[in-house]
Amino acid sequence: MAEMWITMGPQHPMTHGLWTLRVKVDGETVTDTEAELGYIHRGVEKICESRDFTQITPYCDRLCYVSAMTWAHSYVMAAEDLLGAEVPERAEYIRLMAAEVQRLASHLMWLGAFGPDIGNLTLMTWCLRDREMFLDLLQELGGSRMHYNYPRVGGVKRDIPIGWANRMKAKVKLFENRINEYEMLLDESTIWLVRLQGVGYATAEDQLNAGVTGPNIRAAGVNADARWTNPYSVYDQVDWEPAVEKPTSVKGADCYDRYRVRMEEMRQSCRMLLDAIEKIPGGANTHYQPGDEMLITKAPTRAPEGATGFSTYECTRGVSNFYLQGGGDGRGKNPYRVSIRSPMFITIPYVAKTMIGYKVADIPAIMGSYDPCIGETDR
Amino acid sequence: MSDTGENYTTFNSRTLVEIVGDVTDEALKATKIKQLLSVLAGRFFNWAGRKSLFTLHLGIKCCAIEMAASATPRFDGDRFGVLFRSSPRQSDVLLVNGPISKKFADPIVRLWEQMPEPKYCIAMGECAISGGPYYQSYNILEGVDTVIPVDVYIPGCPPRPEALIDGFGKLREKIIRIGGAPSTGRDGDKPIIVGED
Amino acid sequence: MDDWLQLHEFIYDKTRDIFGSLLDDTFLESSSNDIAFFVFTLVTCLVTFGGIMLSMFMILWIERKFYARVNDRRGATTALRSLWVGENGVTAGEWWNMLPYGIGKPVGAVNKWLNKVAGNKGHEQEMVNRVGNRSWYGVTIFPGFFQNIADGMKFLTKEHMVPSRADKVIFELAPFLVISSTIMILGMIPLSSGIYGANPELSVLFAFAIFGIAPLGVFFAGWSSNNKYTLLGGIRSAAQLTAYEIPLLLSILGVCVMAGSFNFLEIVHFQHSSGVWLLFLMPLGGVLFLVSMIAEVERIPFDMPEAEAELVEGWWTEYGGMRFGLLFAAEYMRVYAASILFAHFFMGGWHAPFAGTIGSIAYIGDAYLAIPGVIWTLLKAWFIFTVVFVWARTALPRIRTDQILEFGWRILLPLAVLQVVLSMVYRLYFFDASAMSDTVAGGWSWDLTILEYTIPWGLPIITTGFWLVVFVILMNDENIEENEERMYHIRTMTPAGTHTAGQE
Amino acid sequence: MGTTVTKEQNSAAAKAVVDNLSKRFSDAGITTEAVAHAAGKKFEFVRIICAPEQWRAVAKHLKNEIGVNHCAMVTGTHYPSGGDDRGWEVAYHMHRWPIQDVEAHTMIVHKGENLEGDDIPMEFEIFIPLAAGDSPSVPSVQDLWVGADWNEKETWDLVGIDFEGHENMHRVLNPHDSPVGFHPLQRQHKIRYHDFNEMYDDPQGFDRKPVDEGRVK
Repeated sequence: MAEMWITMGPQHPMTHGLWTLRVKVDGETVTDTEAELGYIHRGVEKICESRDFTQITPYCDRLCYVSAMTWAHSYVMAAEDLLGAEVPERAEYIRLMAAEVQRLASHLMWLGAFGPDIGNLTLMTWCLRDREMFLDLLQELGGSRMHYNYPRVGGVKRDIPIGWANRMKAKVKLFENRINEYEMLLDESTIWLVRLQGVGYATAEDQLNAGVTGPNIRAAGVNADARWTNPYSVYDQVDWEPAVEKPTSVKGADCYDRYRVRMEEMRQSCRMLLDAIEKIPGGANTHYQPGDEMLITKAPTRAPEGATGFSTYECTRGVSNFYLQGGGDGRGKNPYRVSIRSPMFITIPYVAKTMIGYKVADIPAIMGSYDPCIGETDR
Repeated sequence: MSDTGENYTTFNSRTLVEIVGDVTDEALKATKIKQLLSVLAGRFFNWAGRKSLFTLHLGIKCCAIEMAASATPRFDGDRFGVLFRSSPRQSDVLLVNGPISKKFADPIVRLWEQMPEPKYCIAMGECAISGGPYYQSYNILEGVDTVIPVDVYIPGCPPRPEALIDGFGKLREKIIRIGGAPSTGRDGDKPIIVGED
Repeated sequence: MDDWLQLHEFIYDKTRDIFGSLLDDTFLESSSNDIAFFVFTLVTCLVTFGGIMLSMFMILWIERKFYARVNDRRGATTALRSLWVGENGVTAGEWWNMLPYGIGKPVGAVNKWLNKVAGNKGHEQEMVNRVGNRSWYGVTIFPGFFQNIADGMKFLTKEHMVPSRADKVIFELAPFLVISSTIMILGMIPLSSGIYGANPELSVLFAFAIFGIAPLGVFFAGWSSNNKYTLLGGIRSAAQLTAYEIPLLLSILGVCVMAGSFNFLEIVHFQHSSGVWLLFLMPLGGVLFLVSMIAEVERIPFDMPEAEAELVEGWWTEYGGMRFGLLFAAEYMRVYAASILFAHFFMGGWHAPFAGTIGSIAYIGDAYLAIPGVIWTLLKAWFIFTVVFVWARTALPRIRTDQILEFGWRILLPLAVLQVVLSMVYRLYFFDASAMSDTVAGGWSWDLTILEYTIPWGLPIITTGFWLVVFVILMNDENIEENEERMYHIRTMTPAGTHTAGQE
Repeated sequence: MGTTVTKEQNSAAAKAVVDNLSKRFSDAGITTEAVAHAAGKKFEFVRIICAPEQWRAVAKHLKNEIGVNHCAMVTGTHYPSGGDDRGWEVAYHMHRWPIQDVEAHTMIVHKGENLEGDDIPMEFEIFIPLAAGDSPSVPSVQDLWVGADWNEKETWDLVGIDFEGHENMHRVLNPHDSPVGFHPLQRQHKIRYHDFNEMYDDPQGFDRKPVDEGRVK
C-alpha cells in the first residue's frame, strides 16, 4: 500500500478532546505525524485582562476540566506572588488536600479514559465510579462538581466542613484497596502488558528539553517534581515521596511505565492526604467561619505597574506556570497581562512525533498514556 | 430508428414502479389501510426513536466529562438507552458540550450534516448555549445555535449528569410531540430549556 | 437419541396429509407431494429462523445486562410498558381517534386499560420516591429486553445515506452479503434433532464454507466506503479472518474426526451415544474453537478491525441507518451461531446432561426428560455466550493487529494441528465402537483399560485432568523476584514510596 | 517530606548563578539579580534583563554553562504606552532541574539536601524589552530548547512578536485563515462587549450585538 495521510480528529475517540492528529501511514506503520491544535482556543488570557484578580479564578478552574482545583491553586499562587499576600498555614493545608484529592480524581479520569483506548470499557466505568467519591469531597469544599472557585488570593473560600476529615479518610482507605483491584484487572492481563510495554519510548532528558514534565518524565526514572524542586504550599511537611518508575529500557519510559507511575502517584496522594489531615493546624474537626484569619488573609486588590508574579506548580499532567503583570485597567485592579503555561500544550506536539515508527493501533495507547487535556492546551 | 430513446422510456421499469406504486397508494388511501398502518406503526416507530437515542461521542470541553459521568454507575444513562457511538452516521443526537470556536464551527456543521435524519441537537452547558464565560472572547461563537438548530438547551456550567439525563428525557417528550420530523421542518417548534417548567 | 419433539417429521407428515387430502381429485394431484414439500420447507425454515431470531434477542439482552452488572450499572431498563405510558407524563394525546373503521374506541380502551393495569402508579408518591432516590414508575416488565427492539426499529426509520464518493453498488451490496451469508449458516444449524432448516449430509462443511463468505463482504464494505478508517478496518479484518479461519477449521476437523461425521446431527448424536461430551475429550479443541471464533466474530479481545480507539468504528464507520442495523444484527447472529455451534460440537447439543442418571429417578426424571431438546440447546448457547463472549469483553483489552496475527499463525495453528492428530489417535486406538448405545443413558465408549483394570470414562478424565493442570500452570503468575529483566513484568520492581530517597 | 530543597541551598545557588552571569556578561550591559518571590516560601529566582541582540549569547551560556534544561514559557507583552524602548517585551521563564537519563531497570531519586552546584533547581526569568514599532522581533532559541518551539509559535500567533530564525512558524491557536497581522493579544484589539455600560443599559442583551458581527461563522 502506498503511504497515505489519515486525519484523526477533531472528533475522534483517540483525541480525548478537540484536536487533530494527521498521521502518515505506510500500511499499519506510522511514518510521520503532525498535530493541529486550537479548536477550543477561547482567548482566556485576553479575557482575564479585563477581570480583577478574584474574577480570574473561575476562568482558571475552567482551563482544565479534570483538575480545576490545581489550576486555580496555581493561579492564586502567582497572584499572591504579585500582590504579596501571606497564606495562613491552615489554608495551605486545606489547599494541599484539595489539590491532592483533585489529583486523585484527575488520575482516575485519565485511567478511565485510557481503558477504552486500549479496549477495556469496564475500566472506565470503574474509575469514574470511584472518581465520584472524590468529586463528592471536592463538592463539599467548593459547592460544585467540577469548577470549585475554591482557592482565594490569600487563602481559601471556606473551611473544610465538619466530618469532612472522617469521610475523606474513609474514602481514601477504601480507594487504596480499589487501586489493587485495578491492578488485578490490568497488570495481570497479558494483553494489557503486550499492548503497553515496548511502545512509545521517551527518555527523561528528551522530554524535559521538549518541555514535557510531570508524571510522564517521572516514568523515565527521575524524580522530577515541582513539589520538591520549587517547593510551595506545605509539601515539605507532609509524608510523601515522588512516584518514580524504573524504565525497562535505555530508550526511556514506555506506555506501561507512564501507567505505573500514575498508579503509584495515586498511592502517594492517598498517603499524603492521610498524613495531612492529621497534621492540619487548628484540628481536622473544627470549622472556622469564612474569612477567619486561620483561612484567609486580606490581600491587596491592586498591583502596581511593573510588579510581576510567577508560579511553578506541579499540576496533574506536569508543571503549570502562571505569569502575571500588575498595573492593568482600573488603576491596577486588573492584571496587565496574564500568561498561562500549560504542560499539555508542549506535550501534544512532542508526543505526536514520538509515535513515528509504531503501529496505527499504538496511537491511542501512546496518546492516552500522556493524559492529554485539551482545555488547558488551547486555553 | 430516430427516436429510440422515446421507445426506451415508454416501457421504463421506473415508470412501471411509479404507476404501480401510485395505484397501490390510492387503493390503500381509499380503503384507509394507509391511515391505519401509519397511525399504528407511527406510534411504534415513535417509541423506538425516542427510546434509543444514540449520541455522538464528541467531547469538546468541561461538559464532556459530565457526559462521560452520565454513563457511569451513579447516573447510568444507559438505563434510558443513551449510548455513545463514535461515528456520526450511526448517531441520532449531537450533544454539543462546549464552546464553539471559529475553527470548530465548520467541523461541527459537517458533523451535523453527516448524521442521518431524524436527528436532534442538544446544547449542553453555558458555552454551547451562549458562549458562557467566554462570550467576550474573540474566538468563540455566541452559542451553537448560531450554526445548527438546537432542540434542547441544558443550562449549567457544567450541568450535572442528572440534568443531562433530564435533558434526554425532555428530548423524548419532544419526540412524542413532533415525531421523527426532519430537523429542517421543525421551525414552529420551540426549543426546550431544561429546568424551565 | 432423537429428541421427543420431532417438529421436523411432524410438519413433514402433516403437510403431506393436508395437501394429499386437499388436492385430491384436482389437476394438481400428481404434484401434491412436491407442493407439500415446498410448504414443509417453508414452514420448517420459518420455525427454525424464527426460533433463532427470537431467542437472539435474549443474547442481546444478556449482553447488555451482564455487561452492565460487571460495570456496577443496571443496564437498559426500557420495558414494554413504555409503549403506552408516554414520557414523564407527556403522551401523544388520544391518538387512537385517528384510526379508521371505528376501531379507535376499542384500541383506546385497550390503551387506557394497559395504562391502568401496567402504567405509572400515578404521581401521588412522586416526591416520596424521589427523596428515596427511586423511580416513581410502576412495575416494569422484563426491564431492558425491549431496548434492543427499539434500537432495531429505530434503525428502520433512519435516513439512508451513501457517501458521495463511495462506490455505490458495492457499498449497498456489502451489508447484504454479510447478513445473507450469516443467515444461511443459521439454516444449517439444527436447534434440536427435530427442529432444523436443512440437513445435508455434509452440513458442517457447508456451514463453514458459507461462514467464509462474510470476510469478503467486510472487505467490500471497507473498500467501497471511500474512507481511510474503513479501508484500514477492512484490510485488518480480511487479514484477521483469514488467519483465524484455519485454526477454526482444523479444530472442527478434530471434532469431525472424533465423531466420524460431517453432519451436525450425527456429531451431536455421537456425543450422546458414546457417553461423553467432546469438551472432555478435547478441551484443547474447545479452547481453540472458542478463541478463533471470538476472532472470527470480531469481538474483544480480537476486535481490532472495529477498534473504536483509533479507527472510529472500523469498517462500518460509514454505514448508518438500517444498513448499520443489519451489520450489527449480523455480528450478533454470528456470535449466536458460534455459541450454538460450541454447544453442538462440545457440549452435547440438545441432550440433557446426565439424562440416564437423573432420568431414572421417579417423577423428577420424567419431568427432566420431558424438557424439549431445543431448550437445552439454547441454555447451553446462552451459557457459553455469557461466560465466554461477554465475560471476555468485560475483562480484556484488545490486542494489536500484528499480535493477533502472530498469535493466530504461531500459536493457534500448531496447536490445532496437534489437536487433529490427537483426535485421530483417540478415534483409532481408544474408541470402543461396540459400547455405543442410543438409549436414554448413552454408551460407555471411552473406558480406559490398563492391565485388565477398566477405568470408567478413563480417557475423558485423564485428558481433562491433563489439560486442567496445563491451564493452571499457564495461569499462574510468575515469581516477580526471580527475573527482573524479562520483557513483561507484572509489577513494578520497586513501588514508589518503598524506595529511599537520596540514592543516586 | 525530606526531599525538598532548602532555602539556604536556593539562595546560595541563586547567588552563584548571578555571580557567574555577571562575570561572563559584565561589560555587555545585562542586568542580573537574584529576586525573592513575594509569597509562599519566598524562594529566590534569577532575573535577567537583556537586549535582543545579546539574547542568543545569554541563552547559549544558560544552556551550556548553567545547565538550564527546561524552557517553561514564553510571554510576549504589548505596551502601547510603554515608551520608545519598551513598546514590547518578551519574557522567557526557564527552569534548571537535576534530570538525566537513566539506565534500564534503574532510577535516580534525588534528595534536595544532597544536591549541590548546578544540580540545585532554579527558576530563571529573562526579560527582553523591545523597541516600539510595528514589527517587534527577537532571536529564536528554538534550536536550544525544543520546548521553546511551540511556545514561540504561540507568542507569535497571539501577540505578534516575530522570532528570527524560527523555522516552520505558523498559527497554532487561532484559525489558519485569520487575517494577516491579526494578533489578538495586542492591546489595540478589544474584547467583545468591552464597554460595560452597554450591559447595564441593556441587561437582557436584546439590543446587544457582538463587535465582530458579520465576521463570525
